Amino acid sequence: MIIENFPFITCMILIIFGIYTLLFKKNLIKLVIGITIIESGVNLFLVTLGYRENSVAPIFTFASSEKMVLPTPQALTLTSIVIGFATTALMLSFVIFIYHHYKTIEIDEMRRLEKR
Amino acid sequence: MNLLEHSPALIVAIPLLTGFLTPLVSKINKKLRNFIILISLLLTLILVWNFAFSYIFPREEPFVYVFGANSPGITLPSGYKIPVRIIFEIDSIGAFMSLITSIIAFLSFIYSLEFMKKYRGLEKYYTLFLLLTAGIFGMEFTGDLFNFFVFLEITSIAACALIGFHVNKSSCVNAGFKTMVMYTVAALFFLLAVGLLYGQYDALNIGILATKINGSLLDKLALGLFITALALKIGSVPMHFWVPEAYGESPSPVSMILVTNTQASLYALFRICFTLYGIVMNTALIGWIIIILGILSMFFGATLALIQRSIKRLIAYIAISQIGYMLLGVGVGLTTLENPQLLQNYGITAMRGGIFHIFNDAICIGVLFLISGAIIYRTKIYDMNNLGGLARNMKYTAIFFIISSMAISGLPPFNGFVSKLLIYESVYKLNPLLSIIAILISIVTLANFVIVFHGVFLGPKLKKFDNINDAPKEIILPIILMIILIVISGMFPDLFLRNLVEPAVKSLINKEIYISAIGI
Amino acid sequence: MSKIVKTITRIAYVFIITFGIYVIVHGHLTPGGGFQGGAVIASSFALLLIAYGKEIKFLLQNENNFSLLESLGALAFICLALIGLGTTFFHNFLANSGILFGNSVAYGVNSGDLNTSGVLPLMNISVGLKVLAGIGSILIVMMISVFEDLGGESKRRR
Amino acid sequence: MIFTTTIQTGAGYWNPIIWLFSFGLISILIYIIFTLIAEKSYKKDTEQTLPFLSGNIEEREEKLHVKASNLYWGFKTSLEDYYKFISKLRLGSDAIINDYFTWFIFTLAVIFLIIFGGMLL
Repeated sequence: MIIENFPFITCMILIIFGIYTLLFKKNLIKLVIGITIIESGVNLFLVTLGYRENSVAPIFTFASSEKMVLPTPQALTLTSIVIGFATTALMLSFVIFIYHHYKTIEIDEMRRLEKR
Repeated sequence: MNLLEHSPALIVAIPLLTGFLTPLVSKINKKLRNFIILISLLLTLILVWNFAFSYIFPREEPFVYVFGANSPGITLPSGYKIPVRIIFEIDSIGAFMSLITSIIAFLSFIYSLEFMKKYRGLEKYYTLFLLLTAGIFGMEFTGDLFNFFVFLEITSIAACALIGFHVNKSSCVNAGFKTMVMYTVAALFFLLAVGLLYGQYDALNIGILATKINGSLLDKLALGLFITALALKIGSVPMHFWVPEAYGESPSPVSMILVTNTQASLYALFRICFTLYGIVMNTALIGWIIIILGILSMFFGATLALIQRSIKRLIAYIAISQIGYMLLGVGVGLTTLENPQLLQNYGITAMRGGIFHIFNDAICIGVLFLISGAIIYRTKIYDMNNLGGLARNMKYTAIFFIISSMAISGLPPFNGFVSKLLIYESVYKLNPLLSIIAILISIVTLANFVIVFHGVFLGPKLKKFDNINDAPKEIILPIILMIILIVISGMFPDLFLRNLVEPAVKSLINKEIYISAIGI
Repeated sequence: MSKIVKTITRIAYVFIITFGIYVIVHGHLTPGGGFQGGAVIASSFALLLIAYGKEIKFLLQNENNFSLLESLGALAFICLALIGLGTTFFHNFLANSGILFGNSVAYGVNSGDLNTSGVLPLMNISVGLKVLAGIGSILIVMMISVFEDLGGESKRRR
Repeated sequence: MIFTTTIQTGAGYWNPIIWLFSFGLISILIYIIFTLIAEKSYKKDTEQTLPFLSGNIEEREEKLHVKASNLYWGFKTSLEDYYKFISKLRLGSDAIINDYFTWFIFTLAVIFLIIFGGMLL
């Protein structure tokens, strides 16, 4: 029972770690890392949904069992990874530009510079 | 099958195709590029109108378009049917939203032609712009939760890249980053909710999920995630932070189309509350959540707008408070969904007001952003304290500003008054307090526009604005077209209410038709 | 970067690109596909850029061409989908047609036939092109701005 | 007819054409009344139209304009506590990304409370 739910617990922990990062870290790169952690949690969750016992991936080459899983969750996860890649790249580019302007990526520093 | 029946796919595909064609054509000729984009957006506009009026509004049932095959599902040898195809399912409200999007995207492009002329990297700007347009259409057409997430992310990426388009301005980049973080977080929680539903029912299609859903604990968890994520995307208080940043720092035509992007998320919120959870959940409870979000947005949006100094940020806060009216109207409709008598009594009226206000908000807030853009185009000043006396130089702009601000603050005889009147008089029957707050906030909204009008347009002539006059034709033209729309929809509201709004309201209320349209 | 890194990069990047092309082309038979293969190829660009820095003129000066390649990939994808409009958008008009990638899939256990499944391999290739060019151009832009930052700072220190 | 413009709003009705018509009529009436009772001694372009600033020197015209953020000064000042409260809640424009996210999680929690609590009722 617990073993079966282990992946779900793992992705809960991952999501909570990500939320913690977003709540308390004030470094822009760390914020991006936090979002990536949440994203991996969600992706893990999606791909776990597609797991069925004693069945194989739906590839025809040398298929050993007649039971094949529906590949939808894998497709979902893949799409969400692709999208996650694009968002992460965009956010990191923004961070690079922010560093260009402020010469810092600490939120507190940035606010101090803005007020001045 | 004739080609017009492929309209749903074409409406999304044409902007995408042109978007990726743009960098190639731009190498050859800039004028040719603009011409191609103009033609494609015009074509999209015509297709949307034709599609909506010949396929959607005359029919009762929604239009199902299947990608790649003729039927939405496949039947396994064992006889088990699974809906695996990507489908578009468009009913009246989706068509109504896409009409708004097509108009706004077209006018926003005409405006961009002159407004963005002097900047470099325009081919990227137009690519992102068309990508955003295609994404918004996708959000409004899709009948599948995961595809909605994909389109949501496409619009997020395109929108945030557009917000941070002026990379040499620190505030723009900052706004883009903040918006992107919040959008991504919202989209991820949305995806988590989709996963929760998929894990239980093995379906992603809204119609099929709605037949299978049974209101378990996980369903409620997913509902909470859906509402919060989409409430962030529509910029409802207390998650409105990205709105003033995004609307305030982006180029003006982008702010205008971002309003439509926000409304596409609003449509999704209504779709999920009405169609997906309308049968199993206590809709009165969801309705009250939405009403509370609406009241908060109205109140905080309008009062925070009072202390803004940047003209675009002020309009952004007003946009937040206008979202509140739509939430209020449709939320009241949602509370009465289980009780047919109350629904007839005041629920439908409230929803008519709320849905009509979507149209009014897109047009009025859009034109206000365009006008502020015209001012910025001429003066290059965002701060209202440094402006003044512009009515002497920019006469037409001042007149347009009066009309649009009167329309959005709900003064007769413009369209904002009609939708707000419908909301006030029906919400009153649910709870008089809500109605009173709505009226008060309307007054505060008007006060905000008095600030802008007095600060920017009235006052003595300033020396620094001596050689300034009205913005060029390309900038004034879209403003005039939208003002004409405002006046027409104010003069003949019945035309719009009967032909556009009422089918939309009906399609939200009669959820069974949407659910049974897939037929698996 | 040190000589070891440079040498190994010089040897490895050919294999990485080859593997990426394999993953793209076999997308309809094995795990992987356009995005994964494109990302693999782009990772070789990242390796080159990190190891050699400004010496990789081939990449650093071709950012525009990469964007063009990206749009070409996307255009090919959408055009393939549009050709299917005879029945519906995205219709697989090449499958089982006997033309290009047109063999029908054998039933049961078999070793996989590259020449099957219609437009899917073509779409994989166009997506792969788009992804490798897209990631490549992102990497190049990021690297250029990072080099600028480093250069700017060293100037200020002097 | 397509252009029937009367809308039933539940408790009443709305017709912009009638409104415009009556608005014009009332404006004309008011104009007539005001011209009848208008001040007869007013003359244009004389000294009596100049502002009286109780002997102070008149400021340069550019400085006479009330700036946008000074409008409704009293109103805003009396609401100062409210705005301070808003900024203490981190709802205003001085919030940072962490605050945004805190509010997101807070709203999520409240909506869960309402949904699960409402089911118990």
